[in-house]
Amino acid sequence: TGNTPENNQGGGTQDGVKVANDEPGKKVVIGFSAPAADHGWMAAISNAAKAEAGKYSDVELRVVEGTNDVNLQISQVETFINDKVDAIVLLPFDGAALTPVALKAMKAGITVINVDRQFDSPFAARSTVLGDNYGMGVSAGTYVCERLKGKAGAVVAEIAGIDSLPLTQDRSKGFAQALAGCGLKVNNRVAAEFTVESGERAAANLLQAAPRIDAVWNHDDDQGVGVAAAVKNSGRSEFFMVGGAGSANVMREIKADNGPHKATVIYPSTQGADGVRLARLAVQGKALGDLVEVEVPRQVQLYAPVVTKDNVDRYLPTAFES
Amino acid sequence: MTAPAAALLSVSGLVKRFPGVLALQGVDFDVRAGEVHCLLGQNGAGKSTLIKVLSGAHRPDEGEIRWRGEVVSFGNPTAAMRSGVAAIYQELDLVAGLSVADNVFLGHELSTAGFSRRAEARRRTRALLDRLGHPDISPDRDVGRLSVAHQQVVSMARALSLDGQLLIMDEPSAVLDPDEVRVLFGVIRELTAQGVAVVYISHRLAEIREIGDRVTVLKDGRTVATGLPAREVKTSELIALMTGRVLDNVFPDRKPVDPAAPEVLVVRGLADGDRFRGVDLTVRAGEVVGLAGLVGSGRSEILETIYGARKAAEGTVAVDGRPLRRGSVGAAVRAGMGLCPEERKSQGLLLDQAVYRNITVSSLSSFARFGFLDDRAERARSARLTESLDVRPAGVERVVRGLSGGNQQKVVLARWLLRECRVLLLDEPTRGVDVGARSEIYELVRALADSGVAVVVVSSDVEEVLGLADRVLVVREGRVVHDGPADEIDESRVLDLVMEGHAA
Amino acid sequence: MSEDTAAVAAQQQRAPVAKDSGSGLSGLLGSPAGRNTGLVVALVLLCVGGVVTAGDRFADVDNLLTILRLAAVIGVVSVGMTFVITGGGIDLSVGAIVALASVWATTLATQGIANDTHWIVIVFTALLVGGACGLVNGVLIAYGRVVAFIATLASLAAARGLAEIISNRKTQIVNVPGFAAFFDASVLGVPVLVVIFAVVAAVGWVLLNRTTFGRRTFAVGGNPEAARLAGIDVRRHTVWLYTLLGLCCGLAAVMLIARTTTGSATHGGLYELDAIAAVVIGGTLLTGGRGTIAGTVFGVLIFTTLSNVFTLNNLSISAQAVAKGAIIVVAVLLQQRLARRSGA
Amino acid sequence: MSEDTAAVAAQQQRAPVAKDSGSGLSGLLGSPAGRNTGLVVALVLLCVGGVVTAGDRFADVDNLLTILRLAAVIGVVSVGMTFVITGGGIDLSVGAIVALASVWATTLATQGIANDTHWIVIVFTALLVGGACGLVNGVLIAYGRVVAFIATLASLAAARGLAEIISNRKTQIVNVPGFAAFFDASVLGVPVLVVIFAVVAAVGWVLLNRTTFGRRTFAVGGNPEAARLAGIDVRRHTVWLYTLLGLCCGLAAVMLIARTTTGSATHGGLYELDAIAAVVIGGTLLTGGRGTIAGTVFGVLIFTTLSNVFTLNNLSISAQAVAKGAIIVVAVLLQQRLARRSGA
Ligand SMILES: Nc1ncnc2c1ncn2[C@@H]1O[C@H](COP(=O)(O)OP(=O)(O)OP(=O)(O)O)[C@@H](O)[C@H]1O
Ligand SMILES: Nc1ncnc2c1ncn2[C@@H]1O[C@H](COP(=O)(O)OP(=O)(O)OP(=O)(O)O)[C@@H](O)[C@H]1O
Ligand SMILES: [Mg+2]
Ligand SMILES: [Mg+2]
Repeated sequence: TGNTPENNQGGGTQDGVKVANDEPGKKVVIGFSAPAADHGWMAAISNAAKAEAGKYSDVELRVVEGTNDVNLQISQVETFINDKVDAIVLLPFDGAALTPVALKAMKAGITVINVDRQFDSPFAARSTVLGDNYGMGVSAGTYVCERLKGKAGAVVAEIAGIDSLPLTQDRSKGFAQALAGCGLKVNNRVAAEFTVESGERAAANLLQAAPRIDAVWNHDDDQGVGVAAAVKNSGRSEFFMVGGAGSANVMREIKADNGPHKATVIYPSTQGADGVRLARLAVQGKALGDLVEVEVPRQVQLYAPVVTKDNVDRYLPTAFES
Repeated sequence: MTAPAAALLSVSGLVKRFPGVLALQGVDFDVRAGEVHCLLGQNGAGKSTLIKVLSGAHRPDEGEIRWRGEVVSFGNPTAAMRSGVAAIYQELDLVAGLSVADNVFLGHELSTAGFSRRAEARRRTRALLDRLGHPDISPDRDVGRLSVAHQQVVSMARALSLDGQLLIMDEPSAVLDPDEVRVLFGVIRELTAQGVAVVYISHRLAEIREIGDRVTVLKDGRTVATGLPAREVKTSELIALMTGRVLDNVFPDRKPVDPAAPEVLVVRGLADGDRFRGVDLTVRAGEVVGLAGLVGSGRSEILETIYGARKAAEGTVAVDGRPLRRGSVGAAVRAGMGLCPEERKSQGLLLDQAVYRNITVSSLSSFARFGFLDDRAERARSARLTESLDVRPAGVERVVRGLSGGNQQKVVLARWLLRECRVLLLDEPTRGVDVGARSEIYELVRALADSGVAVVVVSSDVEEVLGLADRVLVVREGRVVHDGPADEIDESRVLDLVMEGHAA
Repeated sequence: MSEDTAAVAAQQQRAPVAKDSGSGLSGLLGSPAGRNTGLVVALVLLCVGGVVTAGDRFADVDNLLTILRLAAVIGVVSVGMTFVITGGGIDLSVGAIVALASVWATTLATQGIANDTHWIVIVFTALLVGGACGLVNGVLIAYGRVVAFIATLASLAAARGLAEIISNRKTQIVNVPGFAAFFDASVLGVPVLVVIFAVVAAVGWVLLNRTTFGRRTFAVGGNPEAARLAGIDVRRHTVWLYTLLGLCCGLAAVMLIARTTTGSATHGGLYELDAIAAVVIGGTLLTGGRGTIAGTVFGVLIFTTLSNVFTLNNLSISAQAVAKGAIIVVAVLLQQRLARRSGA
Repeated sequence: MSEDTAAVAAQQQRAPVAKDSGSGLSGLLGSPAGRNTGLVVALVLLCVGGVVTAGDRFADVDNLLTILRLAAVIGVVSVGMTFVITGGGIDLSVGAIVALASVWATTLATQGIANDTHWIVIVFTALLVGGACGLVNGVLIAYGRVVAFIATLASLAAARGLAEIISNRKTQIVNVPGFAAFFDASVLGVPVLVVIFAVVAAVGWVLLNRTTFGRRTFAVGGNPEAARLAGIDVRRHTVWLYTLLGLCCGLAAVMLIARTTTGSATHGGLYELDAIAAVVIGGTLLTGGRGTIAGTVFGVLIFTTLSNVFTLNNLSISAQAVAKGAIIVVAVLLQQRLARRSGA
């Protein structure tokens, strides 16, 4: 897509290519399925997708109930296939598990756009939009290294998200590797469940486990609200926090610079919206603006930048409200 | 002591329908203050249903209830209690898990601003239990851990605590021993002297003669006679009214046991390490052995241990010479034993299942081929049995819960008849069973014995033990204190043995 | 039954008395005036709703097959759950067992053996793991005397944890030739998964209603003390019930592996609630002693049809949840009213 | 009770018989040789484990307060749940009710009113919403005769859906001055949340063991027919029980709002399982008729201490799950053996 699509409300009209792309074309029916919206980021994913679809008169978006049951999600995709939709934007609960049905959809001639959690077959999707989980960890780790520069024996803590998800492991891996680069390691690690409440619970325990901490990376700004509450409750302030995903309220906190949050690493909640756009373009046979290539690319990996006080203004407008 | 007072309660044209059953179809009778009015009737005649209607637990479909001359409708038990009607139900409706005192005052708790006055409740319970001759029951005990007899006492204490004008007792004596019945009668006399009316239900005619003033007989949900003088009316007449036939001999004739008959059940030195010890018992084929004793003497435990339902600490049980594995009901059943337990509802029956399923549950494999059941054969065999036992209402598809107590007992018996046991253990087999059915059961037991089955009967009814058994064992405090032929001992001797060391 | 007694019965989680007996073929199909009327009506109403709102998209054969395929996995678990609940127990660990079995059956090692021999190894592994878990549950409950709720809650935690450890929290992809091909096929147009579900339901029905095992299950659930005194080995039977359910979970794991080509520690999430809900809405007593396989199948179909209709209609996700709650209550009320009229 | 009867009893989800009556103060504290011995031992063992593995970090006052704070929210729900389960019911919707109450009490509108008047408005709103949900559950179950499991499963779906609609699936942050200040404070060094939990537990204990309401709850759960014959309005009592639990959920929502400074539709996830587990492990019979508040409090403490010890030891979540399963089983077995020895 264009540079930052969500900046230009109404589909964007700044440059020629985009205008051409935004011209209404053939009607596109897009099915959208994602895991249960049991946390803010995931809710933001479908909200953004819906909002995006609403901007195009030639897009009909069918959003089905979010679910964490792969069996049900498969059947939702099957329904889309039965309905002969033009494209399916699929954020699978488990990429590998949804691969067979995505293949089936592709075979049925439906354009599948894979979002966030990758299929294990290259033929299962026309195009893939990915966040960069590993990169997120690296960015966070690098930032922590920079800030703790030269501090020997610094204690780093990590509050992960749902531990059984591959994305959590990718994030942790990136974080650990980046820390290793500057001689640090994760001293204490707990996992929450992407919810405010679980964040609070995990953090309360963590703060007891580690009497002194220098830096905390919290994978998810949703649970971060709870983490912040626990921190406040403990009265501790010797450490700084790095967030994850990039919610608006954490960015506001970074901007105000009065809480533990000094930075957050973005994991775009607009992936679903990008998926919808890509699906539309792919079905209508259009190309991606700003690229010379005449087809939509196979894969788009979104960047995981670190948001600090210095650059927060740039990211705040696209941040999701958790 | 018939007090010719005006009717306290009068009932006319009472009708109560259950799905598929007309339980009451026109009941009329009246109760006067200060009298003991007895209700008689066969199992399933509708006595308990009548009680439940009177106490507000069931709503009548038709008919009129007058209380002190005014037409009333007790919509719920509370309304009846408020008017002064208290009932002891046949089903012992106590709450296991709650203490004795809590049960006594359930629904009319002693409280101040919602807070229980526990000390007071305990004190008053204590007094009530003492009055009923049971200082041994602690008000703090969990009711679920009391014996059935003691539970019955608690039920009575509960009814007394209501201070009613009319006290209804549905077979209170069924689980009591003679001593306790005497105490109960003392209490009843005390109450009637104060002008309280008592409706008394029992299948024991002797009791009715002793305590009753007037008698009403129910048959098939209808009053067939009312206001009969309890003392004068002839037994044969009562039985004829109830059953519609004449019954002259309750106990069947005994056939002398063949002394050479094989010893089918041999028990040696049985002890459970707690309630009884050193029990020796031999039952020959064709022999009926009766166990007499006070409630709580441990007879049920002995039976259950023989059956493997409790684990023996010492001793052996052998059937046909082969010793049984300890603590295994399965082994006992395979060896040909059967048990009709004391509490048929909680121990004997699958209450929400069909009659035939209750009957065939112990003989399933004989109806099965490769594990597949022949449903039709099950029903047919069960139907034949229920017919011969005269289970009413008929119909093997009926859910057991809806049967009257006596008929439920027959269903349990049918289970073991079907299985054709070698050894049959009967714990209080006629509790709550009417005279007619009782003599049928006696005949059945006799016939079984004559066909070579070894039978052990536990009963608190000494007359029954003596009338039915070939040999009588007397159990006292977990020990067998007497073992001899039934015709060499009489009722008073048994009672002496039973009570020895007891405040008789 | 009087008004009040009925209330008390409901309070005790006893649905109005329905006959267990004389079910015959009608029991399987739900006789028109029988105990399943309410369920059938609810299902029909749902389908009418589907046709009205989604027209041909709902009434399409492909869509119906989609519903059935969705129902198949949870359906197999629910049939097993019917036995356990009828027998007076409960099992919260089914989802976790499905996960563990799916993971164990798809480890590199298992797949290696399967590749060297035959894909059936995967099936056996899953069944073995499922059965073993069920056995452990059963033994804990029957011989260890741990309350079923707690024992299976513990298994739930342990099995999921174990699944995560074995899979190292990665999704394991199946690459065994033949396996996918077999399960993706159709028999006379009916997908194999659906055929498996149908077979399991039929076998379950026969087992529950036509065999000594089934009859003992009713007895054990209805009054365990009476069953014991009637000579049934209640404890051993209980172990069998849980083992049977474990096997069903193993089979469900195989089906899920086939459907997703993966084994994962996240498989089977919340299956316990779904299965128990389907069983109970089908008319099986949560307190044991009464159970119906046909009802369970209807229960499963109602839930899956519901989510299919929702999917077709593009309803807001939250509104769906509210609607689902309302529909469950209406279905149960309907079922009770009709059962009372016909049964009483 | 004989060995075998005990087994059957356990099979029927009856924990070993223990006296309910005459417990006195010892009932609250768990008399040394009483029914809570097993739980106390399990908790002590856990604490010993904590001290051995984490030393001062565990035995620290701050850490103990952390454990208690963590226990407080689910503890309040569990106390309410004890009543419902003792009364023969079950409630799966508690987590959803907590979510709905938390959301409703933190909408912009509610916060606006609270800002204009007093923060207590938030508390009242949450209690009102919780109580109303409980009332609906109770009426559905008692008068609508819907099986509790199904009725509350439906409420679960509906309440969560409603919470999502109201909150638009966003986390609602609380900005009412005074509210946070009040709940963050401490009384003599004890955090207010812990004080609330203690008060709720104490009031619950008195209510269950010292009042007519409590006696009737045992009766309604233990033998509803007997309760009815004794003149207790079983249906009305049932409604009260669920309403009480709803109020507890409302209070838990307030505590959660205070703790997280937010209201959210994701609050209270899986509280139903946690609360039921704590109640049952505490010794309350799932079939009703026997319940203990002290046991429930121990149950809650065991679970929270467990996860605290795990976290202090930096255990992986998967290993935690496996260990948790094992520990639950051991705790229950221990509890049973000890209860049998002292009680029987
Ligand atoms: N709840 C019920 N549902 C259906 N039928 C019932 C119910 N209660 C009683 N009946 C039927 O009503 C009739 C009268 O039963 P009831 O219990 O009143 O007899 P009874 O005279 O007390 O007998 P018993 O001497 O055996 O106690 C019986 O046919 C019984 O099957
Ligand atoms: N499990 C138990 N624990 C403690 N006391 C018990 C237990 N079971 C029975 N009892 C006591 O034993 C006595 C009654 O036992 P039980 O009824 O089995 O005796 P029984 O001789 O069979 O009498 P019955 O004639 O009533 O059958 C009561 O005092 C009761 O409190
Ligand atoms: Mg009767
Ligand atoms: Mg006895």
